[in-house]
Parts: sequence; structure tokens; C-alpha cells
Amino acid sequence: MLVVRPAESRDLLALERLAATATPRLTNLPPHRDRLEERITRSQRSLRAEIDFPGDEIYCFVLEDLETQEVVGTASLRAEAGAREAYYTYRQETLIHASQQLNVRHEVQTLALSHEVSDATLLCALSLDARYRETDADSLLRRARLMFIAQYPERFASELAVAFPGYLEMRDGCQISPFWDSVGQHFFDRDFNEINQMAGIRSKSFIAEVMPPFPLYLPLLTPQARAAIGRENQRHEYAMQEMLAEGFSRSRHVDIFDAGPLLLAERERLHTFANCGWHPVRIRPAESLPDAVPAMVANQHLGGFRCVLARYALTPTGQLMLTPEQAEILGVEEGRAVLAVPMPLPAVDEGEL
Amino acid sequence: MLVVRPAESRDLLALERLAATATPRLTNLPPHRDRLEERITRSQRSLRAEIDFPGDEIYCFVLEDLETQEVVGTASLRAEAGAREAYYTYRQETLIHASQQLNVRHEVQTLALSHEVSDATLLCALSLDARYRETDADSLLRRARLMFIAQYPERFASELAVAFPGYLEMRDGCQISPFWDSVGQHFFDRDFNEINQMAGIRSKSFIAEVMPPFPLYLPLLTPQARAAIGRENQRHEYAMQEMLAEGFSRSRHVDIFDAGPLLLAERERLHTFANCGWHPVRIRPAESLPDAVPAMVANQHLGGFRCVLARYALTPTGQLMLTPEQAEILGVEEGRAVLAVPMPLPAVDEGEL
Amino acid sequence: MRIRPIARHDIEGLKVLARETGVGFTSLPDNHEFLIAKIERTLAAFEASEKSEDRLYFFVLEDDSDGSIAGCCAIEACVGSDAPFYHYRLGSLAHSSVQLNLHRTLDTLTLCSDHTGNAEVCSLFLREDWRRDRNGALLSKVRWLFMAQFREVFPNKVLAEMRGVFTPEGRSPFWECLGSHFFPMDFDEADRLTGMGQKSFIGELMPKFPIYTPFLSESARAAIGQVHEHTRPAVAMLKKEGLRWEGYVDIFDGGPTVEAYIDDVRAVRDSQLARVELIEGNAPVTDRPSIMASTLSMADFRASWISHAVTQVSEGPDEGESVVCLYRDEAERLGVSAGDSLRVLAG
Amino acid sequence: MRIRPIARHDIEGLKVLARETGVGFTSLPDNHEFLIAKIERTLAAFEASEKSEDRLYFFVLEDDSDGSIAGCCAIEACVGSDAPFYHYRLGSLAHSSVQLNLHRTLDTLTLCSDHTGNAEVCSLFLREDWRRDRNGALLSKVRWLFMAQFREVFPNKVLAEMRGVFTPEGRSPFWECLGSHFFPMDFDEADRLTGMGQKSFIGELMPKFPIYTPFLSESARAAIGQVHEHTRPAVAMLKKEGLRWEGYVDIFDGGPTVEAYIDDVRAVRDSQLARVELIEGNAPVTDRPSIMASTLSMADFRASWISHAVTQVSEGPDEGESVVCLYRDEAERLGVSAGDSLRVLAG
Repeated sequence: MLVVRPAESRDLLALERLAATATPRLTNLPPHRDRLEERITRSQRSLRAEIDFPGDEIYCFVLEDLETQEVVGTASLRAEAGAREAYYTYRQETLIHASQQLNVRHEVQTLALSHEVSDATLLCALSLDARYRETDADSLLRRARLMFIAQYPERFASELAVAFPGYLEMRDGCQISPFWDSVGQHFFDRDFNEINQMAGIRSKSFIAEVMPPFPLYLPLLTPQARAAIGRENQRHEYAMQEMLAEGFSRSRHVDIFDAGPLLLAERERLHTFANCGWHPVRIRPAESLPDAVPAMVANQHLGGFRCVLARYALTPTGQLMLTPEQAEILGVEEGRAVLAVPMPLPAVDEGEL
Repeated sequence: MLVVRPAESRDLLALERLAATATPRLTNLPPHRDRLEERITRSQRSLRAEIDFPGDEIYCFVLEDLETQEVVGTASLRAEAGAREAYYTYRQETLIHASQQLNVRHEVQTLALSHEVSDATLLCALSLDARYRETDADSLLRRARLMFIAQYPERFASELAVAFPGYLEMRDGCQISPFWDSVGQHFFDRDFNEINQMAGIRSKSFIAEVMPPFPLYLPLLTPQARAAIGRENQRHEYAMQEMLAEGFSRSRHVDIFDAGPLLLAERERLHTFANCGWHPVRIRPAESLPDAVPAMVANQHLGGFRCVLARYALTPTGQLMLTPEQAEILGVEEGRAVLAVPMPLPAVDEGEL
Repeated sequence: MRIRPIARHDIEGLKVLARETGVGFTSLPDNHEFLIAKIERTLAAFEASEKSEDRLYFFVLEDDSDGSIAGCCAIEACVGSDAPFYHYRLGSLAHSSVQLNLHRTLDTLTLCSDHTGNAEVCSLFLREDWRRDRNGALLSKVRWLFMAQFREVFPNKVLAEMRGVFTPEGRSPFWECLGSHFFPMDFDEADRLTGMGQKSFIGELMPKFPIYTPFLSESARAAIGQVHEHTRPAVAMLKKEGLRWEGYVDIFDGGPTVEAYIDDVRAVRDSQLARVELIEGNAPVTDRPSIMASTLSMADFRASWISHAVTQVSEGPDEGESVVCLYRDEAERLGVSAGDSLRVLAG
Repeated sequence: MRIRPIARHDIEGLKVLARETGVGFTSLPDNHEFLIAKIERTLAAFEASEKSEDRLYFFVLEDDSDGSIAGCCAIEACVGSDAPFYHYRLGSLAHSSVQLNLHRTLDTLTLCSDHTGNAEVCSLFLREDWRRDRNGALLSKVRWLFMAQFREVFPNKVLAEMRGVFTPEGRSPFWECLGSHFFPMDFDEADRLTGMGQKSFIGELMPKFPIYTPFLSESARAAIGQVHEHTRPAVAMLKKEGLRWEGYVDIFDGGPTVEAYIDDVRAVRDSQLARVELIEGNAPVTDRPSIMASTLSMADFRASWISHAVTQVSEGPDEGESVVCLYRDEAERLGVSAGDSLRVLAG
């Protein structure tokens, strides 16, 4: 049995391991014990606090495999991406250079430093044990956060953002970012891994604010850097497809370090929000449950939030049938309502993009 | 009886009069016979053409008072605001100037030249005889365009924009724009009326493309200019309130000449789109029609589009009761379907803005 | 050989020059109307009683043996008055953070029109057959004598635009890396348009935000402020006069614009007035003349090499007065008689 | 009166100067650690065998009658190496459209660090009681003699920052119109921070997009490149040496930065070496001395006014050699003996 729940102090070592094994390394999940401990504390504080509108809360979740009692994944929510410091991105823009004299209009692509995504809620810092990649566990960890948001809408912004690590190349045995090489490197004279590490410990907006405010002209970047703009890291293609299927859209925004894509969505347009619903629980022995599509099921406890995978097995009157084990994990008895949504997502056609 | 219908060649003189009496003068409705004639022709061509997605079509409508057989208003739709030339606005932005050294974050407001509204459908060029201002005729003329869009969604963008004339001051008996005085004047050395006229005859984007591309720092504008940003012209307050009630929202964008506000909306969020519906017509004598809220009613003829004011008098099975006169104006007989929407709009609370 | 202002009857001679200059010498296109306009602008400038803005002083080098036009040179009195005048300016911007232990100063190229209102020396061309006897130096330096003599009709600064670096195949690395992305045309076409004085498209199409030079290719960066190898002698001559590269480069090829305060130009500072004394006979032939003289009236302006330097009268009532001795043919060439004064420059 | 490099034992004298300078002279705050650091930087610079970047040459004017410190002046060998160095640069940008019949050239202010790597003359202060006998001129000009003598340790260009315009109430119109909107502090605080060398906040807070000057108030525009009335004599003295305002102004008060190529500075060009000959007696007292001399060794650098100009030996084996005659007290003041050489400047 897999369950997603808020991180607790005892999860620190597991988080550290997950941070260290994230591929590629995540700026917002530095393998740095003090930072991670601070994050757990902040998450616990956020869960205890009474909140009327999103602020600088962070919610840190873990995925636990109850069979082995092992924490095998983590993912976070930042209630407001730029609550403490502005959340910077590069925004893809087009300048029109028009000459009336020559009667030509020439479009020039630029990247402009922007902090307009600061108000959105950010889904971030996801790392999963490699054994579970691209399984239901992967989806559960990623999307359980949406189940949490669906229950506590006042704690989150109506716009959700998720940033994917950018495209990296192998060079001389090192992962390097062709985008950083062509852009940030000029200003910072530090390689991608150094700056990423620095950003994890200090802050990314700190670094953004030292960057020049002028738009960058795309034609002046290397072809490799241009090709990396808005391209997700090879290891995150599956995740990216899933989030597109969930209802997120590609945006004009990319990461300032590696040009990884930022997806955006109005939350009510997401599959999970549109399709989740409350169902009273009916507990039935596992063997008597009918076959049904898989579903995410979450309880109603803020601090004791639990989200598990179950079957979307409804009675004719709309009760959700759970096994005694599932009910126990969720901490619910018969008649209590749980939030459930079928897992399968519609197909995505990005052909037009 | 009032009806909104597409403009025809015979409306030219009326259009010229309406253009000349628009208060304030509208850049996109110059009192210039050749331009207006061209617009009518283009509108007729647009209505004849088979269209699968929005392009450089213009739809020009007039409001006719059938009692006096007089054309007393006009309003247009540009299917894609920037189809021929980019549609420029100033976008209100905030730069963060942060000093790590001094541990301060200072926000600086700027206006940045933008053409990102180019893809939206633009509601524009509305002028109404003064006798009809702030009556139902005003609403009908303004909102009949939404009834047209609702019927031919493939011809329009999903985002709609409407720009309101900006705030002007009286100085020495002339209407001047405090915003233009503090901004455009420096670059063009021409007064507001001159440039507005020039823009009507040449084009506004032409002029925008000669403007410097750098963001303007708001603190360097005069207080009068700053106060005019996003403020609608005094004569358009009623119209502005109506469009906010319709579901449009204030945006970051303002006009590049006078800083008048630009409202934006996803069309399906508008009151008219959400509440309009098809109803078969039932023709009844005027005296036998029950009392009901006013409604806009439109027929299904593309080139012969007609939209009138009627009562939202439905039979229990959903037929709309029209008088013989109304049915004749719309060109419909019993059983034909018409599109109808109740006129009243929800109240707007802009208190938070 | 003598220099004089161009006249209407020089149009055919000018066309010959225009044809010979060829590609890459854009200020003299082989276009009748354009050349006529240049002549008319010069006539207007020489006749102008006031200091109007759009003045061109265009000179020809005339072979007085047969009256043929051997070369030309010009001064624009005030650039940017009629059409906008653009450069890229190489500047730098510090980029630092104490907390990140970061302190770099990066070079930037920024579009500007800082030279608006300056004078420009330009359009120097010498036909193949006359590339001898320091005719080129005469064409180059006559402009300093003219400015020294009519100092009040010129602004404080003067500039000269130098052709930038090209590969042996005729490609400009600076253009290929920068301009080509912004101008939907090839280099020659862009260059031709500016030569015709149609420059407003530059401001319309060129990137207006600063370009950090590290974003440019190595060869483009190397071309910033560097001159074409054929232009090296010309730039050396200007540098000897005190003109310097202050970071301004051509929009298209990245070639340097050198500049100076007119009063600081060596030839302007060092030239002096002297009274003509005639000596018998004709000047001996030399291929290394070193003394230049020009007349003092604008309408009849003439300049040429002469044989003798200025001397001071060492005694008598005129003691200390400056005198220059001219042979008869030299005086004729310049159109002066004994007792007239000339402006003379050694070197 | 003589000039010499500052020494550790001058700290108390320096503090007296710092207290007397008062507000508006930000490079000499009354702060013990800061002043000590200045002295140490100077000692390091004078002892440096290599041309390190962060060199400061700080001089004091010593009253040799009682050893008191009467004033000071300094040269930064290479600004912007340690902390970023910012200016606003007044440039212009053409803005034109043939179709709109529009051709304007607008002035712009753009943030830059173009002077990074240049030398700077700075920190000149003379105590009230010694404002006589051309002591101020001595402090100002000694820096040119020093640069002329040790030319190889300086870059090509030198600059000097001049205080900008203030109202009689002490308000800066330039600051009020521009800086005040961007710096969450008052002028004095901003000025104090830069004086302490903490300049990276300028780049962090100052507007980086060009400011079109027509957007500024009339009084702010009028202040661009204008000096405080008390600074006029100082700027006049620098201009006489050939320094010019090339459009760079102070970020805060809009005051001009004047600059020159070091080799072009009149005092650098005109100073000459001469062999010392001693003459009996002490120098006669004068309040208008006009000849300056400085020694040739860096470690024992001394400079002062002297009485006699350089002369040429007119006959004998040393014919043509330059000689300067010193009275006994002058030689003592400079620490030279007969046969030593000095660098001498008239004017």
C-alpha cells in the first residue's frame, strides 16, 4: 500500500536521500540537512496555522510504501510561489521591428525577466525513488497535491504552476545546461551545477535580481541554448505528459537557469478538480470489491492528510467502497466522506503546439 | 423600435456624422469619408466570406431607430485586433529593484510597450447619438455584438477586448490628455488631437512602432499623467460599468496615447454567453405578451443579422413570444429559433480593485 | 594638382569616380540624381551666409595639366540633422553582488545617436592613376586646413567612419553575428541604403536593448572597432592627427569611428597664416611634397602642395612676420599673387 | 609647505581633516577604521613592485614649519576594480520616421560603468587656515606631476568627479527628480554609502533602462553636468589642464565627471626634468608661487613650490641641458642635493 502524507521530522533522512538522488538535482530540493529540516518544520507550521488566503506556506509531502515502511518519494506545494521573494522566470516574447521605410516587419524573439508567476501556487520539489518511476506511485505522488488543494482552496491561488527541470547535455561526463552555458554563464562565470547549488542554499530570486534586466535576443544565443528553451529534462518527459493530460498548458515562461518549461493552469480547469467528488465510505472486504478504474482517495484531515490509491468502486447510491485496510490508512469509518477522483487522464494532443 | 444590423453603403453619411460627434473623438472611428466607406465595404466582404478562424475581418454595425428610420449609433468588431498590424498597448508592470547589500526591496512601476493583446477580438468604434445615451439603446448597441459573436464563434477569438477612451482634461477650451502630454508629446512633439487624427488616418501601430521600446518609469511621469492611467473618459463611465457587469475585467493594459483602460474577458465567462439560449419563436399580439424582463433577441442570418430589444417572455415549454412587428424586423416566422438573453446584468463590486 | 570645391560642370568627372569606387564605398553611388544633389548641396553650403545645418563641403582633386578629376573628399558640417545618424557604442556595465562574491564588468553595445551635430570627414577617393606624389595625403589633410580656416562654421567635434573587418571572401563577421538577424536583407543592400542617406530604417530594425558582447561570436567580438586592412593607412593618418577611437562602431560592420575635438586636431592647431612672396621659375618636381597651402576665401578655396615652408622675416620693418615663398606655377595653381595670404601646414 | 605620501603617523592629522570636511565630502568620513584602511592602501601602493589593481596614492600637504597636516589629495590608480563604479551617461538617440515627418534626437541618461579601469584624482581638501599662497593649486597639480613621473603605473585615462548643483537649502534637484524614486533613503545617506565604497547597491536599485531627459523636471535637467558653485574654481583648474566633460554625470546629484587622456593633460605634457643647482640663501617669500617641482623616487616622493623656472645651459660641455636653481630651504624641503634631478612644471 502506498500513501501520500505530510512530511514529519522522522522523514528527514529519507528526504535527504531523495534530494541527493533527484535526477537532475533540483534547485528547490537541495540535499542540505538544515534546509530540509527547516522545510519540514515550516510545512508542519503551515498545516497547523489558520489560513484564509495563500501566503508563504510550504506543504511538504512524502510518499510512503507501507509494506516496507519506507519513504520513497517527496513533493511540495508553495502556496504562493513568490510570497517571500519574487519568483522569477524568463518570459518568451516577440518584439516587432517594423520599418515603414522599407515596408518590412521583422519579428525578433526575446526572453524577458519576469516575476508575474509570483502569485501562483507552485507544485515543486518532487523526487521519487527510481524503482517507482513511471508507475502509479509516480502519479499518486504528483497528483495527490491536487487533492489537497481541492480540499483547502482558500490556502492556494487559483492559478497553479509547475516547473520542470530543463534539458541537460552530457559533456565530459558532466550534466551541463546548454542554456546556462549560453546565458547565465556570461554573467556569473560559474557553471550550472555551482549556481544551482548556490541557488538551493541562498535563493534563486536573489540570483535573478543580479541578472541584467534587459531582454535577451534569442538569435544571439547558441543554437543549443535556443533548442533547450521550454524543453523538459529527458527524465521528466513522462511527468510532463501527465501534467499536460491533467490540464496544465505550456506557458511563455521558462526557468531562468536551464530554460525548463513552466506549465500553468487555472485550477478549476484541471481534470482532478473537475472530476473529484465527495463520497461516503462503505467498508467492504477486499475480495468483494467490484472491478473499477483506479482512483485517488483522500481523507478530510488537514494535518493528518492521507491520499491513497484505490478502486473507483461506487455503489449505485454513490458510496465509495474501500477495503478495511484502506479505510484504516485514511483513518475513516463507514459513513465518513472521502474525496475521490478516477486516475485515468484524457489523451493529450500537443500536435498543434 | 430599435434594431442593430450590419452597416450598409447607404449608412455612410450617418456614420460620418456619428464619427464627427463621438465624444471624445475615437482613433478607430475617424470622421474621414474614404476610411468609413472602406470600413463598410470591408464589413460587407467579411460577412460574405467563409471564415474558419479569425483574421483581419471587421464587422461594422449600426443602430437604427425604425420609427424615425434614422441611424443613431454604430459599433464595430475587429475579429483579431492585430491581424493586419500589431495591436499595441502599454502594459503596467512592476520591476523589483532589490539590494541585497542594503536588504531592501523596492518596487518600481513601469509601462512597457506590448502587443500581446493582438490576438484578441476587439469591440471598438462605438458612437451613439447623444439623445440615446445611457438608455437601453446604448446597451443594445454595445452588447448586440456579443450576440453576433455567440452565433459565429469560429469567426472570433476566445479572448475579447474592449478599449475605453482615456481621461481628458479641459485646458484653454481644449480637451487634452494629461497622459499624452507627459509621455507621447516628448517623442512626437505633436498634441493629442493631432496625433489622434494622424493615427485614425494612418494607423496607430505605425506610430507605436516609432515609440521607444524601453519601459517608462512611472515615477517620472507627471502626477496628472499617473492619475490618468487606466482611467476611463468621463463620458464613458456608464459604458465601462456595463462592461464590467457583463463580465469583462480590468487588465494591466492601457491605451498608448491616452492610457484609457483595456478590459479583457474570456468570452465564455461573459454574462451574455453564459445566459443566452435558442428559443423557437411564437408570434403573439403585443397586448397578449406577458410582462417580463427585457431581452436582446437576434436572428440567425449572418449577412442579415438583426438584434432587437424585446421581452424575455417564455412559454412554459421555452418558446419566446414576439410581437408580429418584432418577428418581422428579425425576419423570422413561428417555429424559427432565435437567440435571446435577458438584459439585466449582475451588480459589480469593484471595491477590491 | 589642386583641390577646389566641386562645381556643376564636374558631374561627368564625378560619375567616373562613382563608377570606379565600386562596392563598399557607399557614399558615392553611381546614381545621377544622387550625385547632382551632392553638388547642389555643396554649392549651397559654399554660398550660405548662415550656418544652416545640412551643409556638405565636397572637394575635387583636379589635375591642372588637363583639368581631369583625379579624386575627391568631403566634410559633412553637421551629421544627423537631415537623417538620423546611428552608431553602436561599446560601453561597460558593472555587474556585482557582494553576497555572491561577484564583480564583473561586462562590455555592452548600445544603439545611440551621440554624434548628432558633429562634423564628419568622408568620401575620400583617389583614382588609381593618381595614387602617387602624396595626392592621397593632400585629399585627406585639405579638410583640416579648411576647418582651421573656417572654424566658425563647424561644431566642436569631428569624426571619421572607418570600414570594418571583412574576410577575404568579403563577409563581415560582425554583420553575420548581429545585423543579419535583424535586417531582412544582405549586407550590401543595407550598406547601400545607408549610403543613399536612408538611415531611419536602422533605428526601426536594429536591436535597441543593450547587447552584451559575450553573446557575440568570437570573430564578431574581434571585429569590434577593428578596421579593414585596406583602411589601415587611412586610419593611421587620422590617428596621427589626433583622432581616437572612443568606442563608437558602425552598426553593420563594427568598424571604428574615430573622432577628435576639431581644435585638438594637429593640423588645425599647427597650420599658420603666411604672406605670399613670389619667386621666379616653376617648382621643382618632387614625389614627396611636404608643405600644404590653402587660400583664405571660401568661394575661391584652393589647396595644393607647395615647395617652401613658412619662414619668419628676421629683420627690417616686418620682423617676425610669417612669409611663404611660392614659385610662379604654385601661385597660379592657388590663384594668389604676392602679398596675399595663405594657410600653410608642414607635414 | 610640501606634499608627501601619507604615513601611518599621520592618522591623527587625517582625522582632523576628516572632521573638518563635513557633509558633502564623502570620500573622507570621520571613521577610524576607514581612514586607517586608506593609509594602509597607500602604503601598499607605494611599496608595490607590481601594478596591482586596487592602488591608492594618498598625499598630505605638510606645513614644514611645524609638521602639521594642512590638506590632502589622492589618486585612485584604477577605479572599479574593487567595487563597481557607476555613472549616468548623457547620450542621445535619434527618433525618426520619414512617413510621420518626424526627426528628433532625444537626450538619454543611461547607467554605465564605462570608466572602470581609469585613474581618478580625488579627495582634495585644504584646511581653512592654509587657503592662501596657492596651496590649493599645489595639491591639485601635484597629482599631474606624480602621474607624469610614474606614467607606467597609470592607465590611459584619468577622471575627476565634480559635485553637482544644490539649492541654497542643500537640496539636489537631480536627486529629487530621479534618485529619490529609486533609493529608499535620503541623499546624504546614499552619498555616505558610496563614500564608504559600498557601491553595489547603485547597480541594484538604479533604473537600468534609459531615462529620456525630457521626462525629468526642468530643474533636474538643468542640473545635468552642472557643478556646485563652490566647485567652480576646482573644475576651472581641471579644465585648464585639458580635462573635459564628455557626458558622464554622478548617479545622485548629476554633477559632471571630467576626464582626459593622461598624456594629453597639459601639466603631464609640459613638465620636464631638470638637474638641481643650489644657490645660497633661502627663498624669498611670495604669495603667488608659479613653479612646482617634485622628486623622482616614488618612495620618497616630495613636491613643493620653488622660486626659479628651468633654464637651459647656454654654453660649455653641458650646453642645452636643463637646470633648475634651488635655494637651500627649497632643496631641504624636497630632500634633494645639487646634481639630483627634479620634475618641474611652470604655471
